[in-house]
Amino acid sequence: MTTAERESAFVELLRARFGLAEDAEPPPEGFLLAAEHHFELARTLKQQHGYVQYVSVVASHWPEVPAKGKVEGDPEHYEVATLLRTVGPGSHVARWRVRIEMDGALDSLVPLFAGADWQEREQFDLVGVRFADHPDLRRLMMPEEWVGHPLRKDYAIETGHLPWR
Amino acid sequence: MTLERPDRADPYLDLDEYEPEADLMVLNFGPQHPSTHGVFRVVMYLDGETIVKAVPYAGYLHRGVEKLCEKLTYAQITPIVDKNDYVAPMFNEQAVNMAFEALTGTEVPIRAQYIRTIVGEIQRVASHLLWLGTFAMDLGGAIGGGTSVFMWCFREREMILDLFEHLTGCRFHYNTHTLGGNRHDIPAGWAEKVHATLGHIAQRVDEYEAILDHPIFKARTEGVGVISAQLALDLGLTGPLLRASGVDHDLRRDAPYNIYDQLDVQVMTDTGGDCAARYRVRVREMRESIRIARALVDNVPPGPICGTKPIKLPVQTRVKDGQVYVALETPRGELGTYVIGGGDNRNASPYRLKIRPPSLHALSALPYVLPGHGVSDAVAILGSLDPIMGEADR
Amino acid sequence: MRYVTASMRAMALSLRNMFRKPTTVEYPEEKRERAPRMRASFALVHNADGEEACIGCLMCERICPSSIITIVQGEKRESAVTGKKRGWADDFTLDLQACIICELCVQVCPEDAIIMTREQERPGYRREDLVLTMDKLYANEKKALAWGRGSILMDMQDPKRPVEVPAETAEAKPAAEKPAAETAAAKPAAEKAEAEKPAAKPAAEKAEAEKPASKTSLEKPAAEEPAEKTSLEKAAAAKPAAEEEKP
Amino acid sequence: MNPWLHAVLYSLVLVTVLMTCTAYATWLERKVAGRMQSRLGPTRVGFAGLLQPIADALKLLQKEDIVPLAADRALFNLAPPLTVFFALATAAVIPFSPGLLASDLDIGALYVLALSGLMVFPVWIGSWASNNKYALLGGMRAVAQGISYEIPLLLSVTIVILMADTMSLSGIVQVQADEGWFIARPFGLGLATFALFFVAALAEGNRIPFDTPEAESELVAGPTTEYTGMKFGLFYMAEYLHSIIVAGLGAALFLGGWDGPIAPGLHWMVLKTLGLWMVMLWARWTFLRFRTDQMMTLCWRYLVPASLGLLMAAAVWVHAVHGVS
Repeated sequence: MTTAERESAFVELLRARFGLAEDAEPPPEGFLLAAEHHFELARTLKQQHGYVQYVSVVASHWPEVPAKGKVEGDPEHYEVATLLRTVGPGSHVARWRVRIEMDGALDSLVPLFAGADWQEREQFDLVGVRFADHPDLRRLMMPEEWVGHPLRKDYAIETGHLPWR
Repeated sequence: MTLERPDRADPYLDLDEYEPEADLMVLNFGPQHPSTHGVFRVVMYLDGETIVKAVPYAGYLHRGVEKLCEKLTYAQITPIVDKNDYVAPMFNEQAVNMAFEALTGTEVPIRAQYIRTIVGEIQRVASHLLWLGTFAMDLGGAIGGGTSVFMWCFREREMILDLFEHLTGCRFHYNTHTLGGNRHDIPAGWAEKVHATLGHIAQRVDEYEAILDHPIFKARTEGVGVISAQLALDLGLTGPLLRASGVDHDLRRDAPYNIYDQLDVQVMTDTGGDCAARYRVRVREMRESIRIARALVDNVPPGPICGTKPIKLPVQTRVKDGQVYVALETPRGELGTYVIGGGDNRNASPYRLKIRPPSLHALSALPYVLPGHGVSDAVAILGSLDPIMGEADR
Repeated sequence: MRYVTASMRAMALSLRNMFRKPTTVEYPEEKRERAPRMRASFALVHNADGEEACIGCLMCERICPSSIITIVQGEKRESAVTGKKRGWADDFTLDLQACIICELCVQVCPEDAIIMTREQERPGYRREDLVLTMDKLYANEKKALAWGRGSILMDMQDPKRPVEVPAETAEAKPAAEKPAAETAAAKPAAEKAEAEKPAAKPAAEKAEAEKPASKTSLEKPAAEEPAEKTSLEKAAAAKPAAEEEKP
Repeated sequence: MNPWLHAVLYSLVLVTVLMTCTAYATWLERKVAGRMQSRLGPTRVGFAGLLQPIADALKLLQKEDIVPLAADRALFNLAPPLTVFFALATAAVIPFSPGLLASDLDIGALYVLALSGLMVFPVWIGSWASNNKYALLGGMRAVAQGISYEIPLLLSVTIVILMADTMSLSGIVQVQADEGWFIARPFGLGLATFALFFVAALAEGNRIPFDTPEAESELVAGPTTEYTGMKFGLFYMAEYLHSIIVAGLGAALFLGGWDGPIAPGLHWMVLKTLGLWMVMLWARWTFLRFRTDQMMTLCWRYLVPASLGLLMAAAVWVHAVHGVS
């Protein structure tokens, strides 16, 4: 299968089983799915569609957007993008995003992919998003006693620990 | 060591359960240690001299590059990420710039693509040479045959750095890739230099193989640190580590970028998944890279080397909202860049930039592989993973 | 037995390396030749009229990724030579301690005023030695200057650069154009630049002799066919180990 | 001359000469290793770096002498001089030319082996007293290695004793001068014994490829991890002394010692020692390192049976040639 065919198959799968709207065009940001589909989708992809290689997980922090006129406000939340890959010719990366509220937690992929351990730890460390059922959710990069999560948008470069200039 | 080695050890092993009356020695390996390839720490629980459990600690070289990239503009990010994988900087630059090009939809001129491919392949040779040297040093010590191989490898690598110096003016942190192409064109006579250097190195690689084809080397590497294909895939290991485990996967062929779709890249695989297999894969890759670079360097088509207006102002590049993931094959594996476009600073810098470091994935294999080996083997395994801490910790 | 033969071979190889030319150069007495594009430290230069070329436009200060350039903009006033009104920099400080040698400041300079030098001796005894003030920067002008400067880099990256111009001449052109900035301090480098000029002196005979040869061998495979994989063996046979003696 | 006076004077001379040799052995090693690695080696201090050993010694003397808080101070300080002492004591019976040796012991060979067996003690004392895990691991490896390789070393020397019918080192050399060198004994017997001796001696002296106790890529610096300044220097010196003396012993036992045409005996002895030492050095800068368990396997599974077999073969040969005495 070529990469393009895998892409369309992936979209089909999302539409059929994981609640993607039928007519949804692939947005430039990638597919946004509900959090409850997350683990099941990863499992299906790994076991049935050949997405056997764990690529990465990317969490991002989105601060509160206050409502302004017609623009609707948006509370503070996280977004977690997960990437899995098929190996061999025509390799394709399956990529989807999940929105997590500030007090929520995303299902950890460690039972499926051993490599998710460190990557999820890193995202927890730097961004602060929590992963449910992670066997060992500690900080990876920052010291254990560090306060705050550096990659959050409210953690400014200029404040806190001033570097040498 | 005769302890039975399972396919993958349990990284969450409860030591009290392992042996309640345990008389284990806790050996703090690193962060300052001759063979941790930078600052990396592994706490080893030793039963005699056999490792029972290994707990690695990363982050000693964490410099907050991803946070920094959120404040810098697109033009300024290139020289900053240069410092991540300080053994193969060409790939760092190229990775972020390919991601930005995907975000902005910039076409890269064909000449720039050729140059990127050539410098990438030459850089791959340099990186593998450095790996070979340091790996031999891990096995042979600072006073001994390992150092000889190390010095010889550096001697040859120096010639490659000379090539880059002629092309970009810097030996290490080049800043030669830019949004939409390259900043430096090939100077006159560079192709001859490339041929001479690579031909020379190809001969020397044979020499290293001859000197390392030694029973001691084999005894130290064969059957040591076996990573099964399944474990490698689960952990997200890429590059030579994955191919040494027998998985036929190379982004240059399977998800081509640049001009790799027109090239016939031979993917080097090996079975066994041990240190010896990783060594063989890397040496073969070196030869293959030499072949590709030498074939391309004579045929660089004329034309512009940059697809956009050259960077003049930091805020010149504006990016619309969007998220892309772009990956390329570095000497260490899949170096991915995930960019969420459009942040503060009037959309001139990314909202979030995540670098997928192949070295970090490689290091995460340690708790699965180390148990059952001795301290000597731990050094060999760590060396064979080829981690670059600047990249792993970012 | 395997041990014996393999050990013999390995020892023979290490012995062979003993009789190769050493790579090490005894540095302060003997220096390796640096490439013309080599970039190390910085210099501010005077323009063709003999005035300070920097107009204090702050472009370099803005582009610098590590924010190490500090410029105090001066009043616009007439130039003493041309009489035209132009900007001036009252003060210019460049802090080499945090410089990452990315060449972006050189690239964005509209007046080719800031140029990198090729001198390798950058260390100082105190931290202040690494802070390049305006005086030091102008004093550096006499040192061996690197090839890169704003106009050259911008031309090279121009997306509309004419296709006909063979890339090989791109370097020769600016080398010929620029005023002889190199002084006696940069002799080996000057020779190299000389070799690229059309009118070469006999002193650069050797470099000159190499050049036509390189030209032809460059053009030949390009003329044959643009395909990549074919000319492999041919290229391999071209120069087996010409650089055997090269350090 | 009074034998006591002779011993004292000769020892003084010998110690001075050996120390100087050691210093210049480091210079030679650095020079040769540098050239092997396409470097230059020391060039700065004096002509061709000839004063480098002195500069090194001065540097080491100036270094701060650090004793870790948790270390056993007395033992920690005792270990470095002890290593040098044992290494030097071995030199007493090496015959440099007829009559030129500190003491012509009847049991010279036994004395040498006994002292080199003692060499593991100061290493173990130092590593234990350091109270450092790396040092401890290195010390354990050193003891295991020293004791194991003592056996093939001893057996190979026994073969020589059997063939020479004397335990005095000068007697052994004299036998070789009369009957031909032991390395040239027929059926490859001599050569095999020499190879065995050489490998065991390399391992005994912790030289690459058997330097697992030090193993700086694994154990930082093994037993010497916590040592600084001149104490470290003493360990280093002892290692070099030991390697030179082992080379001298090999020359005396197998290569005919002072025996050689034209030039006086001393020249030949020095030349042979230097040659053997250079081979050790050459091997050092070529090979990678064994793992501890592989080294033990090599010793117990191959070298010990081989040496026992050789001993029997030698006994049969001696019996065939000389008959029962």
